[in-house]
Parts: sequence; C-alpha cells; structure tokens
Amino acid sequence: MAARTDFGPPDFHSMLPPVIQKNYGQWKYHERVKPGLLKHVSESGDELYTVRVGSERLLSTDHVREICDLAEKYCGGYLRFTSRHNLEFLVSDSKQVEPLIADLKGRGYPVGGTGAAITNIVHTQGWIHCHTPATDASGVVKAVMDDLFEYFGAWKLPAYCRISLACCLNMCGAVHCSDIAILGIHRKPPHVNHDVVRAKCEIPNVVAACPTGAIRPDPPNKSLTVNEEKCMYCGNCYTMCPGMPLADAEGDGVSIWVGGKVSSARTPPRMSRLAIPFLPNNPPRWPEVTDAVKNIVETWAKHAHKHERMGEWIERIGWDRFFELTNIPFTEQHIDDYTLATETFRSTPAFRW
Amino acid sequence: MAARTDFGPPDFHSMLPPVIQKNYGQWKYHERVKPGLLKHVSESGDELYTVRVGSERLLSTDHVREICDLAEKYCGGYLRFTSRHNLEFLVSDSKQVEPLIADLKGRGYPVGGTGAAITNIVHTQGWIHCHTPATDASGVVKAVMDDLFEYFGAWKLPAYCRISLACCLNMCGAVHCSDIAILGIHRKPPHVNHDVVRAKCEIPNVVAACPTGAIRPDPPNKSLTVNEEKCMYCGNCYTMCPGMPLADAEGDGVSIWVGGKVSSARTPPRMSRLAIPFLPNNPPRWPEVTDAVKNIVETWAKHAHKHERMGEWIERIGWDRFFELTNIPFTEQHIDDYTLATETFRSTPAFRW
Amino acid sequence: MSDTPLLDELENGPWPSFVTDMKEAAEKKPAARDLMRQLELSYKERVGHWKHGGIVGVKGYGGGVIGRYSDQPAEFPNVAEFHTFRVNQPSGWFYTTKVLRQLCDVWDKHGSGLTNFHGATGDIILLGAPTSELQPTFDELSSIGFDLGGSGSDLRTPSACVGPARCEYACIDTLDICNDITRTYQEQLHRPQFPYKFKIKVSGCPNDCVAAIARSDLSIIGTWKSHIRIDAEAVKQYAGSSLDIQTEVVDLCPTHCMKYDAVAKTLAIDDAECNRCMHCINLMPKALRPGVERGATLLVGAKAPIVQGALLSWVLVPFMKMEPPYTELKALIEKIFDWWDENAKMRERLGELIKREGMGDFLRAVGLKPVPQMIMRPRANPYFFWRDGEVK
Amino acid sequence: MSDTPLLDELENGPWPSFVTDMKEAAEKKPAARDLMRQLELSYKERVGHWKHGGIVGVKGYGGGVIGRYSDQPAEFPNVAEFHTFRVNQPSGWFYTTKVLRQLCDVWDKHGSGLTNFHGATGDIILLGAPTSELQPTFDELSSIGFDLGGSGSDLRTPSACVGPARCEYACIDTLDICNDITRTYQEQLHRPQFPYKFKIKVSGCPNDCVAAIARSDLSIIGTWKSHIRIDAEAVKQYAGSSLDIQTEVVDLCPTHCMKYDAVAKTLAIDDAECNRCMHCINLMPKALRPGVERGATLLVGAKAPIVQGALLSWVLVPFMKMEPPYTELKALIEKIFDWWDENAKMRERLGELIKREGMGDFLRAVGLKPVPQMIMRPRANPYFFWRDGEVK
Ligand code: SRM
Ligand code: SRM
Ligand code: SRM
Ligand code: SRM
Ligand code: SF4
Ligand code: SF4
Ligand code: SF4
Ligand code: SF4
Ligand code: SF4
Ligand code: SF4
Ligand code: SF4
Ligand code: SF4
Repeated sequence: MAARTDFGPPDFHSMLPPVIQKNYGQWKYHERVKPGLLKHVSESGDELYTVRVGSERLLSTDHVREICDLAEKYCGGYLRFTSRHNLEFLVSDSKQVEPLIADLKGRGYPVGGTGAAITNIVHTQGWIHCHTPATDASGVVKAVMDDLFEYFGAWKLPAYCRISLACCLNMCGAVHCSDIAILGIHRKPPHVNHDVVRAKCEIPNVVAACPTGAIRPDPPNKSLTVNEEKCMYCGNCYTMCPGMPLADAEGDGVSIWVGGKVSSARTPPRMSRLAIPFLPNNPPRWPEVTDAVKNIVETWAKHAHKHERMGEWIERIGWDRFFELTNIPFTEQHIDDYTLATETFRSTPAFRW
Repeated sequence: MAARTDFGPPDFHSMLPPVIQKNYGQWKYHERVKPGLLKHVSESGDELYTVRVGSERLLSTDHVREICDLAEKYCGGYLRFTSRHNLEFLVSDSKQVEPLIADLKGRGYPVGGTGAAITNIVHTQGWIHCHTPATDASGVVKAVMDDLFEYFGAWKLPAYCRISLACCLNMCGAVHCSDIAILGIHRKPPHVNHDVVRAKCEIPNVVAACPTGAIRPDPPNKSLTVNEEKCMYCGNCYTMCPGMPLADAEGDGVSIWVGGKVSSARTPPRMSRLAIPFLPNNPPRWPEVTDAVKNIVETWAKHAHKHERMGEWIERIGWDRFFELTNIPFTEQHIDDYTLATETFRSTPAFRW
Repeated sequence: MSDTPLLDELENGPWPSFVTDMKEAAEKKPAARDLMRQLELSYKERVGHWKHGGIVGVKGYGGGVIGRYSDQPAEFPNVAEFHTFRVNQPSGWFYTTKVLRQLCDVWDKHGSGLTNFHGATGDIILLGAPTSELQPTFDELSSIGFDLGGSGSDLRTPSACVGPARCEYACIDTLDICNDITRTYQEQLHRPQFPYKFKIKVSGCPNDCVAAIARSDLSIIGTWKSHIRIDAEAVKQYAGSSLDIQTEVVDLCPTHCMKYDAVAKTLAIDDAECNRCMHCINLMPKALRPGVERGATLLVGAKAPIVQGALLSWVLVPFMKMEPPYTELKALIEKIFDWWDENAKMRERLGELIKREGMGDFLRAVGLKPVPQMIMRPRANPYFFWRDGEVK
Repeated sequence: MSDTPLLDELENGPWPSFVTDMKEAAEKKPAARDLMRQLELSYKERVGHWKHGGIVGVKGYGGGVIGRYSDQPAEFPNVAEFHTFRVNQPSGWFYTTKVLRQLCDVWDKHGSGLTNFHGATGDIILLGAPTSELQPTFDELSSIGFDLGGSGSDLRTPSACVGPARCEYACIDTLDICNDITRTYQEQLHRPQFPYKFKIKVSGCPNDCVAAIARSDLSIIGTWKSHIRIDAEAVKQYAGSSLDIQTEVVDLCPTHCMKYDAVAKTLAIDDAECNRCMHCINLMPKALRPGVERGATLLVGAKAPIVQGALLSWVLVPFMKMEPPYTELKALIEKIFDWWDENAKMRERLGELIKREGMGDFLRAVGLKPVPQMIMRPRANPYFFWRDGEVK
C-alpha cells in the first residue's frame, strides 16, 4: 500500500495540554518567577508554569524518551520545544514545579534561558552532517555554552543576549541578526577539480553563482578558472558544483559578528556586524572563540544600561569605543567593500578620539 | 606679449579689511545682533559688524559697481560674498552700521539671511547658460524667494532652513544635502538623433555612461538604441553625446527633496530625500513650486522643536507623519528602486498608523 | 583507550553534551558509532568528511530528504549513506509524549537513532539513514501522522511562535495560521517547482520570537490598531516594585509618547504616536496590554547572505485582519508565488527579485498601493521611473 | 509693448531680480539683450535654447572657459557664441572694491556685462563672450591679477569658508590652505589630465560652511583634540538670558556628555565622550570655545549623483596638523592623485573608484592604516578578502 501523502503536520490542537486548550488565547499576563521558570495567568485565573531547560538539540532517541518520562511524571505527558531549541515543560499543577526542577537538576539538565540570560545557541549541522562547513557547529556551541554557563541559569545581564552559530556563509542559523554571531568562514579560494567540473557541473550556472564575478568559463578546457584576487571564499560556487571545494584546515575558521537584533522593542531589528574577522578552528574546545565571546559578553554586561541590547549599546557608545573597550584590533576586513559599503562609512567629522 | 599663466588667484590677504588683518585668527565670539547683522568681537576688543544682504547672484557690472559704491562709503572699500552667494558688508566703524542698513533698504537690498532664517538659494545656470537643464534656475529662485521673503529678514523659524536648486541631475547646486532641494528633472527618454550620434559620439562611451544599462549599441545602424523601459531620464547620455536630447516642454519640470543637512551639529550630515516627484514648469512664477516649498517650510516651522532642522524633525516624527502633515501624496516614485533601495525599506512592524 | 578522545573532552562541562547523545545512540546503532568516528576525524583534521550533495527522496515527493554520503565510505561504512529526513513539526513545537515515543520507535527501527529537535527552519530532523530505509521510514511516519517538510526549491516548513497557546501578547493565532497555511500549500511544500526556497514564519507580536523578520520570505507579525490597554491599579503596583517606571519604561519608549506621573502613579500613552514596539508592555505585562483591534503586519524579503547579501523583511501590508479561512492572506500569497515564479531567475529569492525589479513592479503585480509605512525613508537618488500614461 | 513680458513679471516682488540686472546690461550690451530675448523664448516654450557643449579656451590652458552656442543663432545673433569664464576667486571671496571695479571694466570691454558672484564651485563667473574675445579677455584678466579656475577633467577651483578672517570657530587657517593648495596645483587646475574633475573644499570647523562634506572629493574640515574651553562667567550670563541651557543645549548634545547644574549655573563636559559636533558651542559662543590642540579631519569621496548616486565624503584621516607649508597634506593629496589617476575609468570620481576598488586597496596605496573612525559601523556582509601572506 502506498503511503498517504500531503496530509500535513499533526494538528497542533491535539498536542496542547488541557490547561492550554481551556485558556487558549485567554492569557492575561506572565511573571518571570525565577530564571528558567515562567508563570502565565489566564483571564480565567488558571495558571501555567513553564520550566525551560537547555538542550543540545542533537538528541538520541533514548534521550527523547527520558524527556518523555519527565513530561509524563510532572506534566501529564505534554511538552514543547522553543524556537531556540530549548525544551519547555508545561506544568499546570503548581505543586509539581519544584519537584520537576529538582528532578531535572539531579539529572544534569540546566534550567534557565529566560529573561536577561544567555539562552541556547541557535545552530546548524557543521561537520556532523553538512558538506560545506568551515567549522563544526555542535562542538563550538558546547564549548561556548560551557564557558557562558553561569549566564544561562541566572539574570546577570543587562538584557537579552542571543548568540547564534552558522558553519558557513549559507547561514542556516540565520545568524545575521544576533547579538553575537559565530560564523564559519573559509579563507582560501576554491581548488578547482577540472574532472569533476567537466563531469558534474553546468558551467554557466556556476559562473552566475559567483557574487563577485570571480569565475570565468574556460571553454577550451571545458572547465572554469577562478580569479583568486576577486574571490572572497563564499562557497556559493561549491554549492552549485562539487568540483569547487574550499574546505582547508588552515584556511577555515570562525568569524565573530555582533550587535544584531530581531525584536522591534525600543529599536528596529538590525544586522550583526563584523567584530573579529578570523579565529582558528581549534577543536575540541575552540578556546580562541570561547574567550572572544566571553570577552564581548562581559564587556557589554559591564558597560551597557539596563535593557540595552548589545547593538543598542554599541550604537550609543560608537563602534570606535566598542573596539577600544573590547580590545579587539580593527582591521581592513572590518571596512565594508561590498555593495552597500558607502552606507557604512563615517560621513561626519563628529567622532570620539 | 603672451599673458602670464599659472599665477593663481589674487592673494586674499590683500583683500582683507584692516580690522581683519589685525585680528586674523583672534576672533573671540560673535553675537547675532538682529537679522542680517552679525557682530564679531576679537581678543583685542576690536569689533567687526557684518551686514548680510541677499543677492540674485546674476549681477550686471553696473550692479557690482553700485555695491562697490556702498562698500566704499561705509566699509573702507572692502566686502565679501558668502558661500551661498550673499553679499557681506564688513563694517569696522559701529556708527556706520545703521546708516548702511538704511541706505541698503532704501535701494531695495534685502538685509537678512543670518540665523534661523531662510538664506539665499544656492543655484545654477538653468536656461540662462546651460545645455542640459530641465528647468530654469534664476526664475524659480526669484519666485521662491519672493514667496518666502518674510523668512529672510526675520527669525521666525525653528532652525536653519537651507534651500538649493539644481536644474538637472548633474546637481551643480549640490542640492543633495539641503533642507529643501528643488531639482529639475526630465521625464522622457532621450530622443535619439542617429545622424548626430554617428557624426559626433563615441558609441562605447555613451553605452557606458548609462547608469541603468538602457543603451545598447546598434552596429548595423552605427548608432544606438535606448530601452525606454529602463531609462530613468538622468541625461548622462546627453552629457556624453549631443545626439541624445531629453528636453521636452511637457516632460520637464521640478522635483522637491527634503531633510538633508551638511553641518555635523547634533546629527551627522545626511542626504535630502524625495518629497514630491514632479511639479510642472510653469514660468514665470512656478506657482506649484512656490506653494509646495512654502507648505513644507511652514509645516516644519509649525511642528518642529527649537533648533531642529527639517531632517531632524522628519526623522523624529517619521516620514509617514511627514507625508500626512504636509498632505503630500505618497507614490511609487518615493520608494527607492536603485542600488541602496533595501536600506530605505521599513524592516520593522513598528510604525505609526 | 577511547578512539574519540577529542569528542570525549566535550562530555565535560555543565552544558548538555551532544557527544553523550551520540554515545547513547552508538550503543545501539552502528551508524551513530561511525558518525562519531568520522566526526573525530574531522576534529583531528579540522575539515568535514561529507561528499557534495546527493539527491534522494521518497515516492511522490520532491523534497524532504537531504542526501548525504561519507567521503571515506571504506573507513566509515555505516555512514556511507547517511540521509536525513525533515519532518514537519506540529505548530509551535507542542508534543504529546505519545507521539514523541512513536517517532523514536520509527527512527530506532530505520535510522541512526539521532535527531535534532529541531532544525533551524523548524522541522524535526531525523539524522541519518541509508537509501534503502527512506521509503520504509516515510511509510511508518505517515502511519503515525507525520508528514515531511520542505527542501530544495519549494515552500519550506512554516513555523510560528507559541502565540495564543501560552502568550498574552499574541495578536493573531500564530499556530492556526501556520497550520492552515502548511496544509493549504502541501503541493508547494512537497514538490519543488519554485525558482528557489520560500519561507513563511508567523510571530504573534513585534517581539518576533521566531525571528520571522530575519529569516522568512514572508514574515507575518501580529500587531494592533486600537490603544494600549492600561490597568491603572497594576501601574500602581509596579510603582511600588523594583521597576523604575520613569527610567526603565518611559525614558526608553522610542517615540517618547509616554508620560508617567510619579506622584499620582499614573501612566498615560499618546497612542497616535506609539509605534507598538512592545517595550513598555514587555516591562509591565500586568499593567499594559496590546489593543483589541488586532491583525498582522505582513513583511517580505528576508534571507541569508547568499548571493547578494542578507536582507531583513520589509513592510508590504501594514495591517491585515487575520481570521480563518485567511482568504485575503492566501490570495496575496498566491499572487506573490505567481509573480515570483514568473519573474525570478534560478536561485533568486523573493527579496532579491523585488530588489532587482523594484517595489513598484511588485506592488502593481500583487495589486497593492504604495504607502509610507513600506519605507523607513524615501529615496535619496533621483533615478526614478514614470509609467506609461503618467507623462503626456 | 515689451518683448519680454514673462521675464518682466519677475521684476516684481521683494527679492532682487536678475531680470533687472539683465536689463541694465542689455542697455549697453547687445549680447545681454539677446540673452534676455532667448530666455523669454525658453519661458514661453519651457525648454532651453543652448546647443550641446563646445570646446573653446585660451592659450596654454585646457580649462576655465565653458563653450556655449545658441541653437537659434539667426534669431539671437549676439549670443550665437556665448562662452563663460571661470575666474579663480580670492580665498574666502574677499574683495577690495578696486579689484571688483577692474573686473567690471574688463568685462564691460569684452563680454556681456553679466556675471555670477559666484559659481557653485566658487569661481567668479563671467557670463558670455564670443570666441574672438576669449584671449583678449584672459590677457586683461591676467594683467589685473586674476587667473582662471578649473573646468573639465582637472582640479577644480578650491574654496574655503571665511575661517579665521571672521570666525572664532576656525580650527585651521582655511583661507591660507585654500590659497596655498590652489597655487601649488596650478598645473592640475589648468590642464585637464585627470580621469575626471577633482574638488577640494576647506571648512574651519564641523559646521562646514562651504558644504565641503557634500561636494568635494577631498573635504578638509577643522577640528580639535583637547577639551572644549569653558568660560564659567559667560555660562552664568547665558543662564540669565533667554537661552534654556538644559533643554536647548544639554538635552540636544548627541553624546549626552554635558551636565548642567541649574542652581550653581555651571556646565561640565565629559570631553572624552564629546564628538565635537559644535552644537553647544554654536549656542553659547561666548562661553564655549573649541580646544586649543587643533588640526583637520580629512574626508574623501563626495560628489553629485551622476553616475552611481551621490556620495558624502567619509573620514580618511581623523586628525592632521595643518601648518604651512602643509607638507603632510600635500604628500597625501599627491598619493591620492596618483592612485586615482592610475586606476580610475574615464569620468570616475575618486569616491566611485574607492567604492569599486574597496577602501583596503586605497588605504594601502596611500599608506594609511585602517582605524575605526573611518566607519560608522563595520560591514554586515561576510564577503571579505584576505591578502597575500595573511593566510598560510
Ligand atoms: C519560548 C519563545 C517562543 C517560542 O515560540 O518558542 C519565547 C517566549 C517568550 N518571549 Fe520571546 N521567546 C522566544 C524567542 C524569542 C526570539 C527569537 C530568537 O531569539 O531567536 C526573540 C527575538 C530576539 C531578538 O530580538 O534578537 C524574542 C524576543 C522577545 C522579546 C524582546 C526582547 C528585547 O528587548 O529585544 C520579549 C520581551 C521581553 O523579554 O520582555 C520576549 C518575550 C517573551 C515572553 C515573555 C512572552 C510571553 O509573554 O510569554 C516569553 C518568555 C520569554 C523568556 O524567555 O523569558 N521575547 N524571543 C522563544 C524562546 C527561545 C528560547 O528558548 O530561549
Ligand atoms: C538543517 C538546516 C540546518 C540545521 O542544522 O538546522 C539546514 C541545512 C542546510 N542548508 Fe540551510 N538549513 C537549515 C535552515 C536554514 C535557514 C534558517 C531558517 O530556515 O530559518 C537559513 C537562513 C534563512 C534563509 O533561508 O535565507 C538557511 C539558508 C541556507 C542557504 C542560503 C539561502 C539563501 O538564499 O541565502 C543555503 C544554500 C542553498 O540553498 O543552496 C542552505 C543550504 C543548506 C544545505 C541543504 C546545504 C546545501 O548547500 O545544499 C544544508 C543541508 C545540511 C544537511 O546536510 O543536513 N541553507 N538554511 C536547517 C533546516 C532544518 C529544518 O528544515 O528545520
Ligand atoms: C558666511 C558663511 C561662511 C562663508 O564663508 O561664506 C557662514 C557664516 C557663519 N556660519 Fe555657517 N556660514 C555660511 C554657510 C553655512 C553652510 C553652507 C550652506 O548652507 O551651504 C552651512 C551648512 C548648512 C547645513 O548644515 O546644511 C552652515 C552651517 C552653520 C552652522 C550649523 C547650523 C546647524 O545647526 O546645523 C552654524 C552654527 C550656528 O548657526 O550657530 C554656522 C555658524 C556660522 C557663523 C555664526 C560662524 C561665526 O561664528 O561667524 C557665521 C554666521 C552665521 C549666520 O549666518 O548667522 N554655520 N553655514 C556662510 C553664509 C551663507 C549665507 O549667505 O547664508
Ligand atoms: C557653473 C556651474 C553652475 C553654476 O551656475 O554655478 C556649473 C555648471 C555646469 N556643470 Fe557643474 N557647475 C558648477 C558646479 C558644480 C557643482 C558644485 C560644486 O562644485 O560645489 C557640482 C556638484 C559637486 C560635484 O562635483 O559632484 C557640479 C556637478 C556637475 C556634474 C556632475 C558631476 C558628478 O560627478 O556627478 C556635471 C556633469 C559632468 O561633469 O559631465 C556638471 C557639468 C556642468 C556643465 C559643464 C554642463 C555639462 O554637462 O557640460 C555646466 C556648464 C554650465 C554652463 O553652461 O555654464 N556639473 N557642478 C558651477 C561651476 C561654477 C564655478 O566654477 O564656480
Ligand atoms: S550553515 Fe552551511 S555548513 Fe552549516 S548546515 Fe548550513 S549549509 Fe551546511
Ligand atoms: S567562493 Fe564565492 S567568490 Fe569565490 S569563486 Fe566561489 S562563488 Fe566566487
Ligand atoms: S545643474 Fe545641470 S542644467 Fe544646471 S547648470 Fe548644472 S549641468 Fe547645467
Ligand atoms: S537618460 Fe540616463 S537612463 Fe536614460 S538612456 Fe540616457 S543615460 Fe540611460
Ligand atoms: S512573538 Fe509575541 S506573541 Fe509570539 S511568543 Fe513572542 S511575545 Fe508572545
Ligand atoms: S509600545 Fe513602544 S512606542 Fe508604544 S508606548 Fe510602549 S514603549 Fe512607547
Ligand atoms: S565652517 Fe566653522 S570656521 Fe568656517 S565659517 Fe563656518 S562656523 Fe566658522
Ligand atoms: S560639541 Fe556636541 S557632542 Fe561635544 S559637548 Fe558640545 S553638543 Fe555635546
């Protein structure tokens, strides 16, 4: 029998715990009871407690079953995940909240990630499953979260700080609007494998794929040439054509971007901007990356006003000050030279010394 | 005898009145005594009064001689012009100030243009001397200044309001950073005169001159074709090649731009942005233009805070409110579709109704 | 000694370790074991070990499975083929433990025993199965009520914030909209026929908890028109709390439209000037609530940097009522699909196409009038067009 | 009846009328008369009546005269040839009546009797002479000490704000710099050999009264490093005046680095945070003065929209001392000329070239290090280069 097709996802209504079914759309307010614990109160007076738990996202089926055990024991068999890959236990019986938290802690699950904390790092596949990464994803995330762990379960920061990671310029982590973005980058042009190009690639499509026009067809050779001067290692040609690999142990690594945000609270959404052009891949702990991220987080935490996101703080003090306070060297790479470059230049003599 | 060449401009030192020679670089402070009258005081205690006088810029030699008469009578034979084409009488003897002003007024010279006033309109040649204008310059300026005259000689505005005019997109008036810019525009593609193109133009240069790639060579015809869909009437092809005239009585007219500034006071310099895409050429008084400019000036004057330039006011209230308050219709033309377009789009749901 | 010493190090530290999960799975699954070993090699060599691409799938569908082959199949035979499923999540990522256990059982039977809850687009990711197991896996998923998500040049799995299920700020029924759209566009989701991917995300308010504005071609964000509801009693309570209403709320209001009387402990908002940024509501959820006339702002164009630089979505429709069956929304979506489909080059996202063709063309194609809310500021360049008939 | 009824209307109204000037000249000069009549025709028909271009000049020079021919020479024979001179003004547009009268005499003798004081670049414009009068006019100009300005692809006439001659804010000697540069680069000014025009303007402080930042390829703007000088007595006087120091000065300071004590009537500035925007000094010139360690910020790139959109200049050198003979400045100018000359396409301004080649290349060519003051914010796109040697 052929499988049914096109029936769509399970209806979410069937996944909602009774307290939500009853109070759907009727929530009146919430309280952040303590880090990791939210309390939502309905017009009806009903209460719902949410316990947020950090997750590595890459879960074994056995681990998922353990989570189910917990949800069954404390939450009537319901749970959810968040848009940042955390777990949320939905507790309708207030008496179950503390036992659940104790049980979680006992098993080593971190409770936190709400409010002015560092929550989970949205991330991607890395060396675990993708063909274009310039760094690993899960390993870097683990190293950074271990290093920032004190900020996950406590409110010690001026505001939200959302960290994301993408292992290549495709940016599957959609890191481009994060308070801190960790982005894998290549630094060497593709190493053209002419046999593969000839066998597998549509030359015109590969040529068209290059944002800087670095690729030229090489008709006699039925292949391509890359103008290495013009290549900025985006990897889009490799996406189109397996004959153009860029991965390289020395060339590859991580760049750090700061100051993006998504919410419209106070100030409009904005993109993250380059803070550190390159840090080496240094598995398993990426110490250069963890140090850099911590330095940025803590410099911000020390200087920002209350409720001031990373980007709001930097725009207030100026990027010149940001580089000064974080002690990050300013390089040629920081100066934009792509299509919107002139919009980023300083067209005023008003700046700080 | 061949004329001397490359000796350069007259040395400005020889043009400075004695009080300036003596106090050069020693000025301590100034006062705006009244509209059109500045008083500068030196470390030495010396005083210099400046009477600023509006000028039509296009001066006959006899008119220049009349100005010289005045400068000789009241200023020891010294005077200067300003960066906005006004006249400045430099009076070192305070007793001469009021007689000079009375004499000027008697002869119909307008005194003013200092402080929170509307000063002269920086402008260009128009139909008087240029080959590419889409409107006249001197006539529009005269009509607008007559209409705004009450703001030249009095301080009734919240801040500076700098108006400039350029008669075509070459923007010789450098209008692009003005509180209000009046810019002549064409609205019809060039009408190709193939004979002239063949006789006088370098085809590749003309093709390269088009910012939107609307021009293609037409080799059989030894001429060019224009893709009218892609042409936005900038006139750059005509600058390169007389065979591409755009001037047209119905097509040509005036656009209005607002919110630019040059000084770094409070906020950085910024470009003017499109307020009204088209108003017809309606000589000799351009009533649609004078009405539009006055409406913008007076709406700003009514709503802005003290010291708030046009652009600062608009950015505070939002461009949506600007269009509402000025009653200017919002059109497709306002939405950018050139290279930096996406930077001008509203990437937030936070806006006013 | 362990043959994954580098990975083992990542079992230390307080944050949950993916290595521990891999080891758990590896106990039962040779594929998980080989995945670890290959990853260890990557950690040693500092490069990945997957071959480029590979097209695989299940009957009737064009997307939903990402093909993946090891570049060292001899060394790691159990991940020689290691394809992943993108399984469409229930709206809002709500689950009963029952369905989660069913999913685990299916995946233990056919795959590596490793998952992602969830992928960055929102799907459940079932990480790694050989080609031969693809169809059987899908058949069983289908029998427990799970369908595939998108991949390739198709509609991608839409996602939504928790919305009215647990958030008092929700101005629209994010979960229902997400679910309804996903079901309506099954064909577009499952059979790549677009110029490139198309993403839709739904947030209930401008806090935008699914980051719709940053990463969806169509971003649907709840908002309101009427005034912010103020509970005067609750304001007084906040006045007595550790919150400094003047400096933390009023002074940070971007439109300066709030006034706080510290003596009377009353708050006033000039709603005509409010831009609904959410800041005050976020800080005083017991005292302030979004207005009652609710709907959504629709924005278009967000995407990651490839090819011409990242974009954030921008306003297309300032306000649209959002009530089932979402007729107006769907009519617009379909017009957008059509115009994009007809005009885009290969691998050109909606935002890039609008950038190339101009908002004017796009607005006329989808039948919308230009309004100032679409822009932050008007053009600064004088390079604009006049259409047929506009000039005599 | 008058044959210029449309123009006549422009003699009404309080603003000085250029038509009156034209009529004055027309009484003596047939060319001025024909100019008016041709302009009247333009007013009637709403189009210009000058032919395209025309290259004319004087011996030894490549620029300085703009050729112009009527497209109706039969109707308006006295403006059949109507070329204008660009005459280099004295720095700051200061004149003795003596030289002005000499200029008028020369122009009455050879030209139309019409002038512009001044052109938008800063030159004295002598408006309209036939080809035969060009050399004689130049010879006489030269004998009274006036040389030509720039036109075509050359250095254009530099200009400067009134500066130390009459302004207490001047941080540099604008007039001397302008004069010195103009004299140093006579060759570049008079003989077009650049890829396109190059403009230099000098303002004494960030108020930028010659709009250098908007319209010069190299913008030289005075500034200071040390602290703003505060005269405490004068602050007290302002406190008693109509100026509201708190709301008009302190609250508008963009860096929030000022504190005003309304009781003690004292003002304090945290100079490390001040960005030298000038606002406070502008409002309280008796009390506040720029610091004593003075120099200039150099910015590059401004231009009008043709071809790729207008640009504002951006910071190249945050601070340079400005003392005669301006050796450091000139060394930099020459490096800029060289790099631009070597790399620019025809009609490519400096700003456009930097845009095309990238600031990195430009900085290396002129021997400057990247500093954060050059930018408002760093790049948002991940498309950056690594140079030889940076990557192993
Ligand atoms: C659970 C979740 C939605 C979901 O459907 O999964 C969620 C839930 C809530 N968000 Fe959120 N947000 C969630 C992702 C986001 C995101 C998306 C992201 O980070 O990728 C954003 C945009 C972030 C950005 O701007 O870069 C987001 C920006 C906000 C904001 C705006 C904060 C700001 O000042 O910029 C608020 C308001 C607040 O915190 O008071 C908010 C407020 C809330 C509230 C208080 C809403 C409510 O009344 O229930 C919820 C608890 C917040 C908390 O964590 O303390 N939520 N929230 C997401 C939890 C992610 C996680 O596991 O950590
Ligand atoms: C699995 C996932 C990352 C993850 O670990 O979560 C992913 C993985 C891949 N993405 Fe992605 N993208 C994933 C979410 C995203 C997102 C985020 C989002 O959807 O919110 C983005 C940025 C938003 C956007 O779409 O612009 C994203 C932007 C890209 C791009 C760049 C697209 C662009 O227009 O700039 C590519 C390149 C391409 O399409 O050729 C890409 C391509 C890929 C490919 C298919 C690699 C390729 O070049 O063929 C990756 C397959 C990895 C693998 O082997 O499994 N992926 N990708 C995410 C999908 C999981 C899911 O369905 O839930
Ligand atoms: C005479 C002149 C310089 C020259 O070399 O010719 C000049 C002279 C003065 N300017 Fe200016 N400015 C002159 C053109 C400019 C320009 C250029 C322009 O408009 O094209 C600007 C930039 C305008 C802009 O930002 O768009 C300019 C922006 C300023 C400012 C900044 C105002 C602001 O708040 O943005 C000040 C400060 C002030 O007004 O207190 C200033 C201040 C002054 C002071 C007070 C300086 C002083 O201490 O002497 C002078 C008298 C100002 C007055 O008019 O009340 N001057 N000033 C120019 C007179 C033009 C005219 O005829 O009206
Ligand atoms: C006379 C003057 C206007 C005026 O009435 O004051 C003028 C007049 C012309 N300009 Fe200009 N420009 C004049 C100042 C400017 C300025 C302002 C400035 O220098 O501060 C600008 C904008 C700043 C800039 O350079 O970017 C300016 C930007 C242009 C452009 C566009 C250049 C660009 O790169 O975008 C052109 C087109 C061209 O060069 O082909 C142009 C071309 C022209 C031509 C030569 C027409 C042409 O296409 O060949 C005009 C000759 C008119 C005539 O018949 O007399 N003119 N031109 C100004 C020179 C007077 C003087 O020497 O003092
Ligand atoms: S960011 Fe790049 S390397 Fe990472 S999963 Fe996406 S496409 Fe693959
Ligand atoms: S990596 Fe990017 S820039 Fe380099 S050749 Fe490939 S597509 Fe072009
Ligand atoms: S703005 Fe255009 S029309 Fe006017 S003088 Fe300059 S080049 Fe000529
Ligand atoms: S007017 Fe401008 S856009 Fe039109 S064809 Fe000529 S150069 Fe191109
Ligand atoms: S986007 Fe708004 S409605 Fe949705 S969860 Fe976040 S705060 Fe609540
Ligand atoms: S929602 Fe934002 S803009 Fe509106 S009152 Fe609250 S803080 Fe101010
Ligand atoms: S730029 Fe500065 S120094 Fe020059 S005149 Fe203007 S205010 Fe004075
Ligand atoms: S110069 Fe500007 S930034 Fe500096 S103290 Fe004065 S107002 Fe503030």
